[in-house]
Amino acid sequence: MTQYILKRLLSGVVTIWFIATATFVAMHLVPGDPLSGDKAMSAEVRKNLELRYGLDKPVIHQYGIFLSNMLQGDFGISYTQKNRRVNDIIREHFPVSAILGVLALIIATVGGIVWGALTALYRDRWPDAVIMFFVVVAVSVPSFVFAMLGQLGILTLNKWLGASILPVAGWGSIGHMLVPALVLGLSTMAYLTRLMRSSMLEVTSADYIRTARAKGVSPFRIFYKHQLRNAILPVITVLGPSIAAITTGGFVVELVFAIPGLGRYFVQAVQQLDYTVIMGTTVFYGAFLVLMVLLVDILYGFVDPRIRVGKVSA
Amino acid sequence: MTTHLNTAAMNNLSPADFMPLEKERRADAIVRPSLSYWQDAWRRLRANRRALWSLYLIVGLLSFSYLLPLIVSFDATGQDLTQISQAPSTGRSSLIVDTTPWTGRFAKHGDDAADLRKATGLEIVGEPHTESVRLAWQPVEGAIGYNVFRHLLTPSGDTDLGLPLGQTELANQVSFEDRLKLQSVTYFYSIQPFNRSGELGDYATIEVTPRHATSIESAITRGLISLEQKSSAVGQEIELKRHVMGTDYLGRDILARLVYGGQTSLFIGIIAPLLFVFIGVVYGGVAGYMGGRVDEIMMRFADFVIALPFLLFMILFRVAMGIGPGESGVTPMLIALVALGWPTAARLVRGQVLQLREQPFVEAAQLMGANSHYLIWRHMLPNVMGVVLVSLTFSIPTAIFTEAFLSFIGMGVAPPTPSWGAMCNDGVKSFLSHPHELLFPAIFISLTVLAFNLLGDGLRDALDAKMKG
Amino acid sequence: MTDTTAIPALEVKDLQVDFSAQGGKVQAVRGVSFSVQPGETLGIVGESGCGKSVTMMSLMGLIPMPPGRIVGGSAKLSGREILHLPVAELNKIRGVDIGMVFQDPMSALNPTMKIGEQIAETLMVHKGMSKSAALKRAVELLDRTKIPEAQKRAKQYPFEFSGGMLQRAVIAMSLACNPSVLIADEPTTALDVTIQNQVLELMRDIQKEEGMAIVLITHDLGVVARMADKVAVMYAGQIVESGSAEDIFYRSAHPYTLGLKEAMPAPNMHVDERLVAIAGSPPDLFSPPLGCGYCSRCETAMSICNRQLPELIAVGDAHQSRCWHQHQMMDASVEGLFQPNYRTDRESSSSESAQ
Amino acid sequence: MIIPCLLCALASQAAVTALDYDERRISYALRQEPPDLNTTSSTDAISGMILDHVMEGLLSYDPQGKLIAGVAERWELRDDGATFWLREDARWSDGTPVVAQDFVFAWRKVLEPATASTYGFILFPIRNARAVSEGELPSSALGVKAVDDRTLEVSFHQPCPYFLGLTAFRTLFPIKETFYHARNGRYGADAVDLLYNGPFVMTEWIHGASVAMVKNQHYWAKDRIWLNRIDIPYITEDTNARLNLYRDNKIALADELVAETLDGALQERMQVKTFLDGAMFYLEFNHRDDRISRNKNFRKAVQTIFNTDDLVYKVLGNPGTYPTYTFFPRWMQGVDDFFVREYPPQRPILNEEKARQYLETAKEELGLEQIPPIALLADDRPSTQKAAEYLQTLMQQKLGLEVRIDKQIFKQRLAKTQAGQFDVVITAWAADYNDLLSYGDLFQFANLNNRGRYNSSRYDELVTIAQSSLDVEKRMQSFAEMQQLLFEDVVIVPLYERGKIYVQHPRVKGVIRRAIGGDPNFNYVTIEPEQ
Amino acid sequence: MIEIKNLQKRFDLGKGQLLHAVDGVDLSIEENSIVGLVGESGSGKSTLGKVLVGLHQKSGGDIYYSGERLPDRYCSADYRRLGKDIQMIFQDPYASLNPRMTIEEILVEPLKLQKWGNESSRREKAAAWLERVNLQTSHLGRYPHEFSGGQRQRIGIARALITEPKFVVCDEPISALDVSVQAQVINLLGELQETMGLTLLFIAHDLSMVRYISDVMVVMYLGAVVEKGPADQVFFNPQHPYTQALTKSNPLADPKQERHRQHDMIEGEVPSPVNLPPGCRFAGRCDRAVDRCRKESPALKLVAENQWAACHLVDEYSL
Repeated sequence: MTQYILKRLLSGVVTIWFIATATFVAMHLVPGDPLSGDKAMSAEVRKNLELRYGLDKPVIHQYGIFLSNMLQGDFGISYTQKNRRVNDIIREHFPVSAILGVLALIIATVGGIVWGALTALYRDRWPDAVIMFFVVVAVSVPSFVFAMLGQLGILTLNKWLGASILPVAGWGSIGHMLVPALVLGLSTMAYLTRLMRSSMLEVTSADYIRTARAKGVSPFRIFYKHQLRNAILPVITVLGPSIAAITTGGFVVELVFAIPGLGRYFVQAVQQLDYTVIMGTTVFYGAFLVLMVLLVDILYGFVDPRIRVGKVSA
Repeated sequence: MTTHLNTAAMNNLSPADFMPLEKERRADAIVRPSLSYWQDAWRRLRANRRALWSLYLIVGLLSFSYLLPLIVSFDATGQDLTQISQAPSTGRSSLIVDTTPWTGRFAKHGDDAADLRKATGLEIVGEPHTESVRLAWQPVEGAIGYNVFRHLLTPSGDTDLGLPLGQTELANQVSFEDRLKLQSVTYFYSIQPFNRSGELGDYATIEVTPRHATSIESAITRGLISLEQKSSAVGQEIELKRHVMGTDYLGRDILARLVYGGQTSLFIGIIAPLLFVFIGVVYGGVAGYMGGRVDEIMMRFADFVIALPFLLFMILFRVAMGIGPGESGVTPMLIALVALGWPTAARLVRGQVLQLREQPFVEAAQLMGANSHYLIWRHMLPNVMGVVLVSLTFSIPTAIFTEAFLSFIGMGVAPPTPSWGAMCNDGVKSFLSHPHELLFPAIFISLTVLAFNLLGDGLRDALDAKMKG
Repeated sequence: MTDTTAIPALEVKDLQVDFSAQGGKVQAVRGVSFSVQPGETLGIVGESGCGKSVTMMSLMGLIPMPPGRIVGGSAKLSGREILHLPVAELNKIRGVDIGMVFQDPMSALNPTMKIGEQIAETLMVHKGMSKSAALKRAVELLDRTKIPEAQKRAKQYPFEFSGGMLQRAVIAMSLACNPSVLIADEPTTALDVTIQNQVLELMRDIQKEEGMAIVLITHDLGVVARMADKVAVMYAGQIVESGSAEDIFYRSAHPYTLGLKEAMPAPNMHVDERLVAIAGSPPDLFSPPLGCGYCSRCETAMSICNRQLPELIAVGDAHQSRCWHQHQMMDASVEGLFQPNYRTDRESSSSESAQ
Repeated sequence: MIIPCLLCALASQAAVTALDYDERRISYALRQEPPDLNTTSSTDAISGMILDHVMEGLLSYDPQGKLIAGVAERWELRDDGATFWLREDARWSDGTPVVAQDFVFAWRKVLEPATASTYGFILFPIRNARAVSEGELPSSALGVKAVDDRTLEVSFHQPCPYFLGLTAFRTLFPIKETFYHARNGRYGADAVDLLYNGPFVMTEWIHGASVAMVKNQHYWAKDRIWLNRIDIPYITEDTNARLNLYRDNKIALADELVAETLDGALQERMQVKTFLDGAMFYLEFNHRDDRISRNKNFRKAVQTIFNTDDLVYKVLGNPGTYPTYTFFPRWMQGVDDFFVREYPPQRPILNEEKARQYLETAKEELGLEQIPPIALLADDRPSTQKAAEYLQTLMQQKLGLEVRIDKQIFKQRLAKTQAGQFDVVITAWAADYNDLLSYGDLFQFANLNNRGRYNSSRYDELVTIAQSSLDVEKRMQSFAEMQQLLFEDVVIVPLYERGKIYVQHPRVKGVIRRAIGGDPNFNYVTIEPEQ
Repeated sequence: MIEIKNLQKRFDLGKGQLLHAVDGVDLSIEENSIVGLVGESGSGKSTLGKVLVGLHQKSGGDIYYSGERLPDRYCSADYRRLGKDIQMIFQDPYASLNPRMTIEEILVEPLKLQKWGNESSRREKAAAWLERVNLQTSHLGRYPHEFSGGQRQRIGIARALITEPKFVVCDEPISALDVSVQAQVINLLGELQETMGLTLLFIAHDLSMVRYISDVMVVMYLGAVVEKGPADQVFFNPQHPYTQALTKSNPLADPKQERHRQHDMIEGEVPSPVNLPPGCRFAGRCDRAVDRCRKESPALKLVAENQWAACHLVDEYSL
């Protein structure tokens, strides 16, 4: 197991290097210039700025510096947020995205599992139809529409109740997170619901369920003791990519709900051509995702004993 | 447990019944009609009501975007500044008016009185119409100017006069011409005098409902009247073009834009997955078939690409490839989608090929001396196609969403090329006042995504189903 | 060996099971009757798709309904009707009065649950035992099915077991509540011969101790020969012949039974002597034939066979066969035709010589 | 699960409302995180908004936008320089006095090459400023000197009639040297990394999320300040979100709304306001030799069809945005009155036929059969996009020109403009200081911001006059001539004068909206008691 | 005809684990004979078959076909050349036919690949072979899923034999079939073997069937041959303790005999063929094992006429 984790970590490092390089190359293909602003600057000012950001050196040299700084965990200073290090930006804003993402993921996973299990349980009856209808809506409406409708929904609710039950935007309390997380997790929840449904249906016809029934185990116990756990397994395998989808898909929600997450910074950075922030964020997200996928795989190992024990049966 | 032979039928036996039966080898005969895999899949798909409707819907959407403009001509870029952000309607009549700017009214004003009195004598000059509403009023002692407001409701106080349209430019001016996005609804105009020290006087309000009008120039430009009619046309009523789904912020026909936007969105949504699935099939097929080291290296590379944060890189690529003047930006988006999209399909195909490679029928062909080319084309690909088709169907919604998302954050196709995503982006801003500008494109996106998802489900069921027999 | 006066441990009468399929229904079980006494082993033989598993599953309420449907018949467990019982009632029988052993032990066990827990579950559900007590009992059961290091094994997962061990565990599980009937559905098909030998021996030992009735479903005549006291041969959803093991093996009355036996090489045969193959394949039960299901494959079919289904006809003491050849009128009408009862002894004589 | 969450949400929401009369507090939402609060390098409006609340220069503005005394209690402006006498009670937020050396240090810092401040040019009227910024002279050679703690002496290298206005600008705000060095390169990075001398101090700055400012107890004119606290608990670029926050009574002023949201606002009887933010939008032609747009007749053709009224009233539809025919904003002072009233700009006479004639002439002059596609460069801001799409269709319909919109993100648009990769570009300019020169010198050939590279010796002469003359009338005359030249040469086609739309809580009074300096400004805000 | 010398096949499982699927097998197969290969799952019998036809690359040893040493690794030209003579019938009748091809395509394919005849003659031959395996030519246009297991297996046989090979490996061709159908397939194989003069390697786990069909019986255990000899001799008079256990466990369809038979069983199950300990492979399950068995690996020795066994406890047969 340790060996496996080490191997995965190593390949993760290579992956991150690849991401870093790809970002760097993409960044330098981008026409335009992070230094330019509304007001033109004199050649001297420009030279001084280039000196500060190391833009005066040849590209390959810049790449070397970038890599070696990255190894030391330093992504440099932002071009637009002139007083802030990229590390600070990530440190301050990633947790926000992460909390939102985790909450969205919890909503998506719990929701997906519960709804999926319900649809399978009530297969071809009305709860199945109702839930699947919402699933279909959730997968076919763009997230920005949901974000906006979500906010309008809160506003209308507040107006109707004459009190601020939920904040329409901002960050700070659990109340700020609920609706954004729901919006963010919605499509993943829909996806997981569908997955869970088919997984449940598959498990329902499995031999060991028949065995359990033959043992005289009650349907309810079969459901939670045998079906659920085995049906959840395939759901766990897609959690890694789901985390990716959720954490990097938060721009819109962060924008609409005025949440100080990293996603907003990234879009802003791209629009401002803030090289260091773009590279730092991409590499950081890449590393985060690699780690998450690894963690999910390990988690999967814990849930699925066949992998945990790690024996190859011949 | 002995069963007695007591039924009537049994007692009616004749010796002939016990003569040996003519032998025919019916046992091996197959009576059911023969169906190939694809025929069977098609049969199953047709049996799936939802999938079938989705298929019709997709065909419908495709014809909406690609066939419809061949039959009916649409103008997706034509601006009608008299009908901006018009809700869906069935045509309307419009008055042709002359829009020569108004010189206004001036009055000598008494200078610097201690108190500002209430504005009086507010009146409408000429006929109010959507090209201009002309206001005039009595001068107020001490005022050096007047603020002009326009409201949709009866003003309830100083702070509720509505939209500040502006101030009179000259101190002695006692008139105002409003031309700001006028619509044929009831307005409440208020004027409020102010003096040199910035103090405000009481306001006066007047209620007006301008009628719809088209300026003579615009009527000529858009061919509603001919040039010769120019002199006589003013005051005429004309029938304006219908906009079944309303117009957008530049007065462009939303239906036309949906048609052409569909071309963009569906093109990206279908071509990109086609391309990257094709690349994925080739890549995954080669990797899976070669196996060993080559497979390992190729799949490791695919893993790298898959590990790239997708949306982040989409944005990066999109910006990195830039767009030249006038390029619609479809190509960069296509390239970015393909560059990032192929590994999923490649992985899928590789897995299938690896599995197929171990299948006895492939081994059998191998034993006969089939070369790689033959094995791949004759045995692997036909068996992979089902999975590929399903994966393709599910990739299309993703691609359409990605286009919409990029357009939403302003990195989509370049104007005036419409795309559903870009239209959503434009529509979101005015959702509350003109919901149709968001609703229609959003519905089209949703329908497309929905249809492809349901079709994908249906296809998967149809293709996955264990073959009968 | 059988005490006819006693109440049978399991008695099934005229069981009929349908499966609805696209455009109609498949009559999977078409009136099956049998009974088994305590301490007795009934072997049900037949090829795949003949309805032998469906018969047993429908008794336990284990077929999916829909599409499955029990159309008619009755099944009595120690005299009590068990067909059409509500699930809650059925659950008081399943695992308590009837134990089941399935074909593929690997898929029959929950892959994510420890072996011990799976066995203990039965006890906890039915006997209301605490988890620790149930686990302790589970270890004893494993021990009894001769699983070495039962204590340790109980804490392992199915994939850590070999096939033979798994089947022992499944048997241990089915025995947890001392059922009066054990239904074993192809219990050794997935196992190697040496392991099959072990498992069969284990079942026999336990039956000796517990005195339960065993219904053994198999397609392997060898296994039946070894284990069964009574045998029922199924074909196309019906029992075509039933009787004691000796009746079936030495006095086969149905062409199909005979065909099965002759399809297997006798110990003195060599490849240049051809086996007697049964041509063709079983009928599609989507539209079951009017007459005898075996008619189209039968070497000795008569014109009536194609038209009219024969009833089970007693051909000996507790020996019945569903074949027109047993009909009284037959002897009189056609000479020289198939006479099943008289072509029976090749097996026994040849096998004796083989020893 | 839902009920505790709701309770939790309720509890946390109790504190934050749009305004609070008793606590003298208002809330506001920023569009973006303030990027740079270090006055030596800060260039953007968001940072400017914060800085104008927490800092004060030698002079400052009153609610009417007039210059009034700030840290300096009196001053003297001469041809060769200026002297400022600092008030005794000007204090830093740590209680120490603000002294002349603090200005000297700050101004030198701005010009040091290492700072690489893009706004260093604003100090160029000061003697040796340019040489210092280019590293040719040490910063000590800058023509500014602290005669004593309370006297600041500035010398010019040429007369600077608008210098007083500059002293109210954030680049010229003071910095306390000891504090600056103590922050060890983090000056301005966080709330604790700044020393304040303005009406407010920043007490909290959670990046990307919120800013809070409270009244500065050491501010010399703190009695003038009614508000105790300004909360900025939201930062979002999304207009709808800001409007929704206003609707939900969470902020007292929702800024930069778009026209599309106004109908709703009116239906809810919100107080809608507008103000001119000084941004002049215009179509700039590329005057470089390899471009079609170098041809004056081509430019005239465009000028003769463009109707600013249509763009402003129909396409943009933003109340408060004005059609314009000049590059100078309508609110800038001339001699006695507004400049544009004193020198009304010439308006082009719209005439399609004439425009086509111009185009024909242009074709002849250029020796072209057909005008190749025109590259219209524009950034991706919504209003720019609308204008670009409108112009595209307009030029196509009226002149038969094929126009290709080159849509780029802002920075790439800038880079392409700078590199001359365009025929026509939609761009905007806003003033740095309250003088027409801030607009007028843009088309001076030497000006780096003259990205279209318009080259006219007459224009350059006029700029020189405006730069160095102290005679107001003469200056205005030269600006008027510039205005005429811009029209005649069709250097640009003015598009519109941007007005910003916002909704403001009816009980909030005294919010200053202005084009020069930080905006909005709440220094003089009062709240009316609830009725 | 086929000569196998010290054949090795190892699978690298990674982490230093080697699976010895076939470990030093010597075997010669006479022309026109049927060699039966029996053993429990995991004994390496299928692997041996696949190595023989070249579907697995061998890890060591040599295989000679009519005196020609077969290549270690096959390229498609090798397959084409050798496929004419050496063919294989697969175990799973469901997976061995491409579900997307019609029966005709399946049967024509080998001829096409072998470049035999022209289009129409190939089709004729395919039709002829379909009849030869007792199916109707009207079935040529049908797809595999429309056939039953036995029918498919016969199609599989037709495909393997249509090029008229000389040596055919039958990899458990009947184990997935019902008893009634097994006989059809076995009869067909026997018939074709006689008429075509085929040499068969018949791999199965059903002892009775192997004895019935084959001339020579080879018993494998954990990758090695433990006993070989004339089929009847090995079956009725096994020498190796493992073969004895196998025959004893083999159930007979005869109740009397079964009831009276001694069912003394061998304990335990086939151990994992990964990283085998030294000594006799069967020592762990053999109730007669002595110390020597656990240390020394026994070689095959002659134990009766033409009968070889690898056991220390059996005396060598001397003439």
